[in-house]
Amino acid sequence: MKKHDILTDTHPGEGPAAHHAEHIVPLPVYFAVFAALIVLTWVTAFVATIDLGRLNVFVALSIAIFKASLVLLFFMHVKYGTRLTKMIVAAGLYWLILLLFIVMQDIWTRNWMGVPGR
Amino acid sequence: MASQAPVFQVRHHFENAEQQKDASTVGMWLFLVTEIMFFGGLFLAYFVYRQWYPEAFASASGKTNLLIGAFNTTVLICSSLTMALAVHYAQLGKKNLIVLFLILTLLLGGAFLGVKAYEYHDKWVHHEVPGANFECEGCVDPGHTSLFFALYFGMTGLHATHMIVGAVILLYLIWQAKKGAYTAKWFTPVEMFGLYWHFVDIVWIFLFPLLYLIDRTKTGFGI
Amino acid sequence: MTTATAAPPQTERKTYLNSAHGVKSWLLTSDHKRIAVLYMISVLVFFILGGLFAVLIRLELATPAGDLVESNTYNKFFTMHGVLMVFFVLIPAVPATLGNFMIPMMVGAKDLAFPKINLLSWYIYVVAGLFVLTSLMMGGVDTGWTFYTPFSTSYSNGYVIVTGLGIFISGFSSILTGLNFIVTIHRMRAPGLTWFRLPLFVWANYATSLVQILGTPVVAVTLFLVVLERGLHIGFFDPAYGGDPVLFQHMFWFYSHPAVYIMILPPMGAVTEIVSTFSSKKPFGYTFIAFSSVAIAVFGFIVWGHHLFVASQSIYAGMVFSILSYIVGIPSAIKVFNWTGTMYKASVRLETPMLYALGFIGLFTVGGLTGLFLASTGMNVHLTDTYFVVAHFHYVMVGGAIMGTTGGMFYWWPKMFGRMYNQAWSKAGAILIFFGFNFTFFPQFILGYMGMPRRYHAYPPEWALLNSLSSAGATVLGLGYAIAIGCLLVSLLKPVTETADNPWGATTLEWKTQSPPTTENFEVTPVVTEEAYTYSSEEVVHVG
Amino acid sequence: MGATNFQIFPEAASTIATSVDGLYAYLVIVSAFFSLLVAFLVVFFAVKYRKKDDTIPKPADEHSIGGMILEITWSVIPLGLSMVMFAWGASIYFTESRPPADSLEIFVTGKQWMWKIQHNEGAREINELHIPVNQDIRLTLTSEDVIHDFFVPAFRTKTDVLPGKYTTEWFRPTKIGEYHIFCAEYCGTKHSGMIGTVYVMNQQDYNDWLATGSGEGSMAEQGQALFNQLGCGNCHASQINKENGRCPNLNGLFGTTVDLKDGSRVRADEAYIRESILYPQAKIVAGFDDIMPTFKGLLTEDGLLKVVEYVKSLGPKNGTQTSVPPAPVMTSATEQQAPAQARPAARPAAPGNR
Repeated sequence: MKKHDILTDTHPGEGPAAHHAEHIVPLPVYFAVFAALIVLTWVTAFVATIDLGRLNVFVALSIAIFKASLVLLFFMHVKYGTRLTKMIVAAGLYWLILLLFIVMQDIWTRNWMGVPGR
Repeated sequence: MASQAPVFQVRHHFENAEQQKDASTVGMWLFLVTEIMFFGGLFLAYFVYRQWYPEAFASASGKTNLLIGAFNTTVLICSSLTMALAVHYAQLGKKNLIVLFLILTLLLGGAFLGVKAYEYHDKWVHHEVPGANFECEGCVDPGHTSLFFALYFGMTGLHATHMIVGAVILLYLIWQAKKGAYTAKWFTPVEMFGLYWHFVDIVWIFLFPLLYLIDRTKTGFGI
Repeated sequence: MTTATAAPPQTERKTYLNSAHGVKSWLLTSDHKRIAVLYMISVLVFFILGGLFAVLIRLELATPAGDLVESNTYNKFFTMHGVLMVFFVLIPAVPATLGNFMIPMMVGAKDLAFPKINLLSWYIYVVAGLFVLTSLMMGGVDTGWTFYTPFSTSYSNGYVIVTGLGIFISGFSSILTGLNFIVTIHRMRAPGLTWFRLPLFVWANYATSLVQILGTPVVAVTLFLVVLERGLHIGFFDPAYGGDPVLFQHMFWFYSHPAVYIMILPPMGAVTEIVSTFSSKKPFGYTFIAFSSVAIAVFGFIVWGHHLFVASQSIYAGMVFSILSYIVGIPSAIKVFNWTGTMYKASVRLETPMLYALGFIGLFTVGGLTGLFLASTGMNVHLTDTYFVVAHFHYVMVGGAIMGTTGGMFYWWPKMFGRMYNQAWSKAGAILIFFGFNFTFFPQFILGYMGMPRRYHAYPPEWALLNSLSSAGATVLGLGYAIAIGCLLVSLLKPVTETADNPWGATTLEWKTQSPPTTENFEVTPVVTEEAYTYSSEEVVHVG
Repeated sequence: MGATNFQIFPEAASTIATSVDGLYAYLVIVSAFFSLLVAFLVVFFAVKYRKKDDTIPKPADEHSIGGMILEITWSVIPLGLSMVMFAWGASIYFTESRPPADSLEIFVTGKQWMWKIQHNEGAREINELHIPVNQDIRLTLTSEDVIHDFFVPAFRTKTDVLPGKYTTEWFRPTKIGEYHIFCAEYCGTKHSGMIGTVYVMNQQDYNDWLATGSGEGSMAEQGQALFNQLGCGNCHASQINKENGRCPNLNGLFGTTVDLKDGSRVRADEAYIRESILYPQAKIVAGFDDIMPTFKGLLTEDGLLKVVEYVKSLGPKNGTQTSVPPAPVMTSATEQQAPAQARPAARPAAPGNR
């Protein structure tokens, strides 16, 4: 197996070369994240039983987004990942929002002309 | 030249172990992006119909059991922790702990699926499965509640399918880990599977509020 | 350009073709080149099958009355034609065959990042194809390739579930190919091969892969919902439960419009290579062509609603989608002008691949410009669902994508198999295809503006002349394809070392090794020090 | 329409057709110019710069000022030309989506594989549409099964006909004659047989034709008959007023804005009436209970149209059969902002129409 030693050249334009030694997340971080996730789960469940009007949806989704971010950043190591990893995650979320938002802008504006089907 | 670990060799088309691992990570993340879009279609349908039929969705959501839902969410988060720990000990190359935490992950995943099966059974008994015998007793705007349950089963079903696939892969990983296949030098499968498992967890983190928590002010915790 | 050199000629050179023998060595291979060949064979089979349905369609439409087959049968013909050509021919046509073969070589790698996944993707493709063929054997499906609900879920009398599952499965093959390409292009480039030294074919396939991994899952889940709705009577899109058929159309076209770019971008990449090589000149506006590929992929995702202008989406949404559709037209225009600009003051050789490439430029231009008609909301209301649309997308898909694919095949054929085809015959084939194509599809623009709707089994007699002209043109077109395919296949009978390693004097990395390549592609990983297109006079070899 | 009558351009028989043809001419000229330009350049370069010797052409410097100017030129000119296409097309599209206020209303129901057409005055026909020349015609369309599309090439307009909702199409015929109707959205086995003929007649002929109608009375009258037959009048009868009635008063309802129980508001249009008949619990009027049973399955799409037409005839101008002028941007979708501010706890209103 041939090998050359200028691996950095293999990934030009990728920023710092992928020489990252495995980043080991300290155990307390995992447990802190875990505790936060559990607490938030029950918080969101209890909040849902209180009538906050429109805020209910907002709170539920905010907590969900926060929890998901915790998992993403710490359990899935995105925080310690390469720039490419972060870009891929961002692209995935961006396209999801694209799909949801562009369809919803049709849904929200249906019937604007005051004529059925328009 | 890559390290000559007994069970691990860099595949012929890679320059070295680092490039190989890097490729796996990028590939796995790309796969997860496709998974996001895969679930995205269902989320889209959910948002459209909830926008149109808020009353039907609220009252149909009241038919789910909040206590069970929150409990199951907790179970899944626990399994995510054990998975993270399995990866952690893989990084440290501690074979027995890898095996232990993978088994714990499998058990917790199994528990989640068991609870889910119970919930499905409950829905079946109450004729809350869309189809010919569907009825939503005491629901507001019952004509549109079928959509909620169609999405409920579609989304949780797809999620559960991912869990089942995950469980099968876990069995394989446990078997391999017992043989000592994963070392501090090479544990890519464990790490990649970890990403998958956490992703499935994230999906549930969104499914829980969307399906169980639409309007609990009237129904509260009890059902 | 690189340090890699071709192996010295021997009587029996070691190549990927003779490195191992037997069926098993092919079916269990993880060599991207062999997998590309497997894909080539299977895509060709589906192309011939899909073409057969096209022949039947044109035969039926040669006369106004629906007298050849029953309407139900006709509906199955155009459905099978669409399903096979879209999902089993056009989508994998270039990425899975030429892309699979060339991308690793162009980036100086020994293989794709995940060779086994590459093989898996071929098996998934075959299984998906078997599903569709099964539905064909059982009696076919009559929904059209678009599977619009509620027709597909409640009213169709065809085998929607089997076909839908087939397409669902084929999606994963496409996703895995795209995933493999992106990882390979990001992580496997040879030392010194910066992004802007990459051949433009690589850029085009990279952009395609983005569409594949981001769009395909959505159509997969959409078709899965259709299957569930049909099989289990769970209403997802059914108006009887308050569902929205237009939501299905949104979800379907979220993939299926960008899918058009999956089909056209890689042939565009191939055409860029061909035009550059046969002009012996660096493509004019390299960076513009490169970024236009990515721009098409990205903007292509936000224009799908132009399929829904009369489908009762909101007027506001219609206008947004219309203006976005015009924006995505600009990068395509940039490409056309840059190809033309490349030929300016060049040294043009009109070899067979170049004929295809020039044909591509002409036909794609017409296809693209007629797209402007359809992006205009007021115009679209009249033209949508008519033969104008049929003509438009055949200009893009057949005149564009298939023309570019065939050109690519003729261009890389000596690379892949080390054989040169008959020049006179292959040129005759190219010319026949060009003229046959125009005879077939140009009349359909006129028919469309006259109002002839798509998917009609019978039509009013005043359209008979244009339709029979179209059917006659299809005969010429079919003959052209037969000659082209025949040329390539016949060349395989020749001895393997018949041609030079680099008969065209091309400069990109894949031509720097022997033709056909060895299993490892490169003896030594090349170190790249130059841009992809640096022509020097000694490399040009004349073709006999 | 003789069998040998070979045409390459369709007849233009409506006001919209003329404007669409104008846009078409522009598009054809622009496309022809660029197609020929590219074709000419490709052929010209291929001939002029045909390889003569082994010299290698100098690569163009794309980063030079000239190269950059070229790239910008051939991006900006097409962009400018296409923005004209967008604006021109959008203005036609906008016109097509707003039927004039005093249009003649006709109701179309698509069904595999025929068009059922009902005139306000009661005349009914299948696969034929008789209309007077030089009058705005407004079609309200729905489907009993799959998606169809009502397409009249001579009028250059079409619209999808969907199950479960109403869509609208309008045109003003300008030429007396017979024109094709096609179903343009694939709808199954006999899709190509789902065709018909529009007869554009002068006003007198049209009146004569109407007089030979079904004799069952006007749409609204037939709707009233259904209304009574189904027992709707027991509760919704107009003499019972809101205070002591259990059901909302329908008099003068159509076109007004209704306050719903959940605090949101909705415009009483065709879609709302339709939904309230089929899914009575989806939108409960403020001050009432959800006691109304569903009439899903009890009414055909034709019948539903008649009942809707009857409710329409009750208001807002009581007793007269006029169509409601398309109110400028008065929709449930926009209105949900206003009550939401007043009542923060309110749920967003579902759009009245899907």
